Amino acid sequence: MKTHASEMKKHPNPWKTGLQKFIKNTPAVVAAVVFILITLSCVLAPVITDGDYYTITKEDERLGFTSEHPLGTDALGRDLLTRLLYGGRATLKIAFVALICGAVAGSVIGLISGYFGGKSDTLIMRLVEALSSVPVILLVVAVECALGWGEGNYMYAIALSFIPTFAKVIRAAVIDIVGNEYIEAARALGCGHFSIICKHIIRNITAPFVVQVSTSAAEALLTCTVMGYLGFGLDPPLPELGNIVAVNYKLIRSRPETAVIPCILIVICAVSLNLIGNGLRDAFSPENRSA
Amino acid sequence: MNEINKNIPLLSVNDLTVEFPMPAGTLRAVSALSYDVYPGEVMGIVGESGSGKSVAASSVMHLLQKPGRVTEGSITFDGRDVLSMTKKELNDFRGKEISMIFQDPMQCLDPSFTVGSQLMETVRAHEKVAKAEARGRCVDVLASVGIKDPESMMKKYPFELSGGMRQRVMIAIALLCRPKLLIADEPTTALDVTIQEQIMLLLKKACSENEMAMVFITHNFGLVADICDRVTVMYGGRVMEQGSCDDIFYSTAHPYTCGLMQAIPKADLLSEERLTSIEGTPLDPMAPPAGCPFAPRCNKAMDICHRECPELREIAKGHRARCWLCEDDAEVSIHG
Amino acid sequence: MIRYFLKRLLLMIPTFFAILLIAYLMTSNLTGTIVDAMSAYGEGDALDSFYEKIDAPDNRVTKFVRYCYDLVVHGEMGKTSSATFIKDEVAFRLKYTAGVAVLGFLVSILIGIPLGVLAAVNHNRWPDHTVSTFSTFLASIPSYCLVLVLVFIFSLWLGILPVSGIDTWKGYVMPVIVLGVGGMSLASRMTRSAVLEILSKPYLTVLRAKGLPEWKILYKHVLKNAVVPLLSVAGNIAVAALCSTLIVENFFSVPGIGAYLVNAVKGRDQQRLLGSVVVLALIIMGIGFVTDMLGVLCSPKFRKQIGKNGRKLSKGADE
Amino acid sequence: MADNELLRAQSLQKYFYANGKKNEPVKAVDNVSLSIAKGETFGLVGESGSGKTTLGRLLLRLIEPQKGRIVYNGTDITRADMRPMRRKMQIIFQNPSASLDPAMRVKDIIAEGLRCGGRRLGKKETEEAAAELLESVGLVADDMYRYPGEFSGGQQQRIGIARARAADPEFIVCDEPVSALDVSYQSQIVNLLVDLKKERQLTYLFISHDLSVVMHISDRVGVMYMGRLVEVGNREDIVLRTAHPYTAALLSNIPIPDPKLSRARVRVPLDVDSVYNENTEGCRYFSRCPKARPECKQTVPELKEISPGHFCACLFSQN
Repeated sequence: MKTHASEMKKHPNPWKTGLQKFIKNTPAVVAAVVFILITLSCVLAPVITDGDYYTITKEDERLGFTSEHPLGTDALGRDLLTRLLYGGRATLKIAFVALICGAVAGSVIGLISGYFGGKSDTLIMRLVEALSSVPVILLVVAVECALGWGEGNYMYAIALSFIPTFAKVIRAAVIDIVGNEYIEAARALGCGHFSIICKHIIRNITAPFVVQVSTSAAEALLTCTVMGYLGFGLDPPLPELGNIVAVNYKLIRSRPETAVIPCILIVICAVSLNLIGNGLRDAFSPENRSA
Repeated sequence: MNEINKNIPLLSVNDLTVEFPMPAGTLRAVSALSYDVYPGEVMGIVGESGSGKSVAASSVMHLLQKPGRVTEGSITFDGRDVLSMTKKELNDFRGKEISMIFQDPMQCLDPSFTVGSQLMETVRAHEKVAKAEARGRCVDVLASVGIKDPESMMKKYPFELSGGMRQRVMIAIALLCRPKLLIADEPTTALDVTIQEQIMLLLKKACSENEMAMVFITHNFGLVADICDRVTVMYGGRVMEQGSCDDIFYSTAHPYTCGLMQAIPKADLLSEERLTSIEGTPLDPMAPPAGCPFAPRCNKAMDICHRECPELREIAKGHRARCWLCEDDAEVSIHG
Repeated sequence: MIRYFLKRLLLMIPTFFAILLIAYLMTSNLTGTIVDAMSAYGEGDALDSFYEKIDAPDNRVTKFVRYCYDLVVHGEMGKTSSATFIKDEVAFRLKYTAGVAVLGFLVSILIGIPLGVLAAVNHNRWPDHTVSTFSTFLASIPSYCLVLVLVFIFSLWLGILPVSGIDTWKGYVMPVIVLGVGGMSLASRMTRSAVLEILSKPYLTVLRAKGLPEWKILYKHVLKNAVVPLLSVAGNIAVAALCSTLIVENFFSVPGIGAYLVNAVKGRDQQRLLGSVVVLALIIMGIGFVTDMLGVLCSPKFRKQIGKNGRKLSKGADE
Repeated sequence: MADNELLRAQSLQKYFYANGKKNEPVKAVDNVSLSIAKGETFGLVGESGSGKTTLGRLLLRLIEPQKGRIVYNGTDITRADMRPMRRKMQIIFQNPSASLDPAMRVKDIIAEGLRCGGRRLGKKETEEAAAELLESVGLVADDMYRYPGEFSGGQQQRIGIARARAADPEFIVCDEPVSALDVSYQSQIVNLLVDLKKERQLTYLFISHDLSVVMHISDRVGVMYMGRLVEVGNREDIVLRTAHPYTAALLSNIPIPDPKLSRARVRVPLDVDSVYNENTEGCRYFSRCPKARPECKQTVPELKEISPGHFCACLFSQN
């Protein structure tokens, strides 16, 4: 028998074929490159800038793009570029932690109610419907009151808001898988519930899970920035994409570019995340193909 | 077998080629297919899945799914060229001259409309008749397909009917405008044996009463023996053998047809322990073999079979086969 | 049929009180913070008596029960510190929120659904691509960026619309546009996938085989079958419109429930917060109930099976 | 109890209750008793909805029976823990592509079967065993590195058989293994099953709606109608001395691939589309039976032995 590894390479697993399809989708690849650039620049913020986003320059030097402040200064005279990078870092961190927590929690709930079905399924689904009918802002308000103010408590609220979406998607995927006969075959081979879930079900729901994470990423980012804008986010000196725009809103008449630049950055992030999401959905679950 | 009253064929398809341009290459579902159907005659098209039999039929009605398209060949029905019909002509043509019934009755009726309204819209799409008269005709056609209480059936919704009942309604819809040709694409595959028999009886009665020709597509040789006058056996998108029912069953010329016949288990306790099966795996439609498509699986394959694809030659009156074995001397029997 | 509707209504009651209880528990320590906020003004017994009256830990549960009792029996939501009835405040503000939300909902439905149908019908052709990229782009614009752009163009540059405040009809234009844009992209995407799913059904080939013209198949059969999925799309869009109204109100200082909610939180006022939670929960559940009932009425399968024995039906094999 | 009897089921019953107990259940398997001897192929025939698949799942305890006992090789396994028994009883499925996990390589699928057979093997031995198993079902050893998606229907069914064989069972339930395949691959799989039975002294429960396949492959045949066994007997009895009118109707309706014979055949008239009311007392075939008499409606016909080894559940059996 030929060597084990050479055989394995000849038949790539579904993930590789999926990735090959993703590579061919140019808009998605461009979006991925742009998004990775932005994330890298945020992560490397201390290297790019000297990291002082709080020193306030005098009134007269706040005009235009100077060498000292490449993107100019914001309403209170602080350097916009540093604030943007640090703000981006904070928002991206909060958005993705919230998304991943919500995704995992929602998927576990969806998995349990999809696999076991019966009474627990109807009970869980009733709770999920109740949770999905509560507006995000109410969740944020409730969590803020319960856990106290500031330092990103709204992250948990946004995570809560993602639980219903993921619960429904994963539950539908699990019900579809359990309907197949290879689950019955596994039971006939003596596998218990736990090993069936680990071996068969988790492998087969990773594709819908990844697709849903990518499609909800843009929504997570936007919700974080909106909450920041409304003042539920980090306390003022700490920069966040949301409250940068809020602070600069006052200058809309005289120097509109201070508010427009952060907005452009946010829109670029969101568009690229959406395009990546569409690309992954076309690559991994071809049946609900977008344009 | 009802005799063929007119010698000009009602439907004649000659060397039809249908291709599906796919991202991975063009898939040639049907190549150089030709068959004729005479008025009042039942032409059976037999083949396994992937042999192109459904494409052969749906292309007659211009119902090819996307991205399929006819690249060569012509289809003439009653003297008119079907492929060059405009949209308007096609709409009048379908359902009036030719109608079609499909395989899965559970999916074939619109769940949001009553049976009655689906029948009425067919009549009113083709003939300008008053509502009352159209309704009367619908009730009559429902009765003619063996539905006991047509009046109450008109008000029912598809989800209230069993598989067999839905197929009867499908046949009623097809027979409503008294078409000259009915295309039946595996009508009984999704039904039980007992209901299948009822539907076959119904189709035979419909053909003989309305002097209607039929193209009957199936993979079950028993049904072919039961209802067909002439048979076309297809494999890999090509016609392997074509002839009258007796030619195909009693003087089989092509190894594939012969192999299929022997592979069918019979319930009469006569067949021995092991069926003589055709070895090998299905051919890849994207990369058909050079020579005869059946060569890789044929136990009588000679080296010429792998190199070159034989022509469909006439080996007896009305009996044609595509095999090198029948090339040199037509009489050599394949049963050997 | 009526039994099924009543059963659905009864099912909503426990969910409503569950939401109320969670909101109450989450915000119960809020009053403590009110006391801190007020402690700056008064000292000594005034403070203790106030704290005693408002929220001693033991009578928190009894307070909640009394609150529910008042709510259900008299429809009272208690008084604020400034002795104005919360009920009237909430009702007054509801008018504005409802106005903006309904207009935003209509805009997104009336533009989103036709676009979705257009994209689904000519699948993989230019209308499909443009609508999809257009809706992807719209979905990625956060509401406040849109506000920025609109205010910049309409108020500052053209000067035809007021920056904020909705005394005249002009004040409504911008919030509705912001709501409409968000809802439109969601509606077109959901409609597109719903209609695509119907277009893939085999009975459409049967209809073509019957000789029906393409336009008839589309407008008669596809749309009739699309009614039920589109109703659920409309339900989702309505809830989404309401939620985003709460946010958009703060940008344009529309005196609606959303602004009321944010002020209640900033002012640490639990009574106002609970009042708005009650109203929002009722509206959202109402929307869910209505869309569900319309869905049942519109699809013959539900209607027939529900009519006969009034119990929840199982998913038919040939949906 | 006969000496070489491998499996006996006594008055098995399984009712499916749609939404709650109060309304009429679907009687999938209603008081069925049968016994299968070692090394025998027991054919189970019936139309769709006759409960034959449910019976197959009940014997393997993939579904729990409500009443009745299952005795395997002398030990009562109705309530016993099935883990040790899983090795002895395996199942092959109808839909080849749905019976293999698309995300696992064939090697891991077969390894799962080996593990169930209690053979704790290292990586190297598993591959050798998998290669040997694949060759035994007519596939190439290198196929173990491929994914199920890359195989044709017939090949996927062979992998399913290899997996079942990996557990080295004594008894295999074949649930319509060839119904989804074309004729030429059907005969390949039937031949493979017959060879395996001879080579490993296996016992089969062969379930199918296709009477000709069942008659070809099985030694004894049971005919099921609406959850009840109406006739059991060895092959010759069923074909030559048919007792139950339903079996006669089934036999007469099989299409014969020979024009002269099939057109000259006399068909047993069968009122097919009469309304099935399942919960009629007495014989369930009453509404469709050409020879139905009033008495059939009162008493439920028991499975009586009309000749050695030939049982029939009809008050007026033919011979």
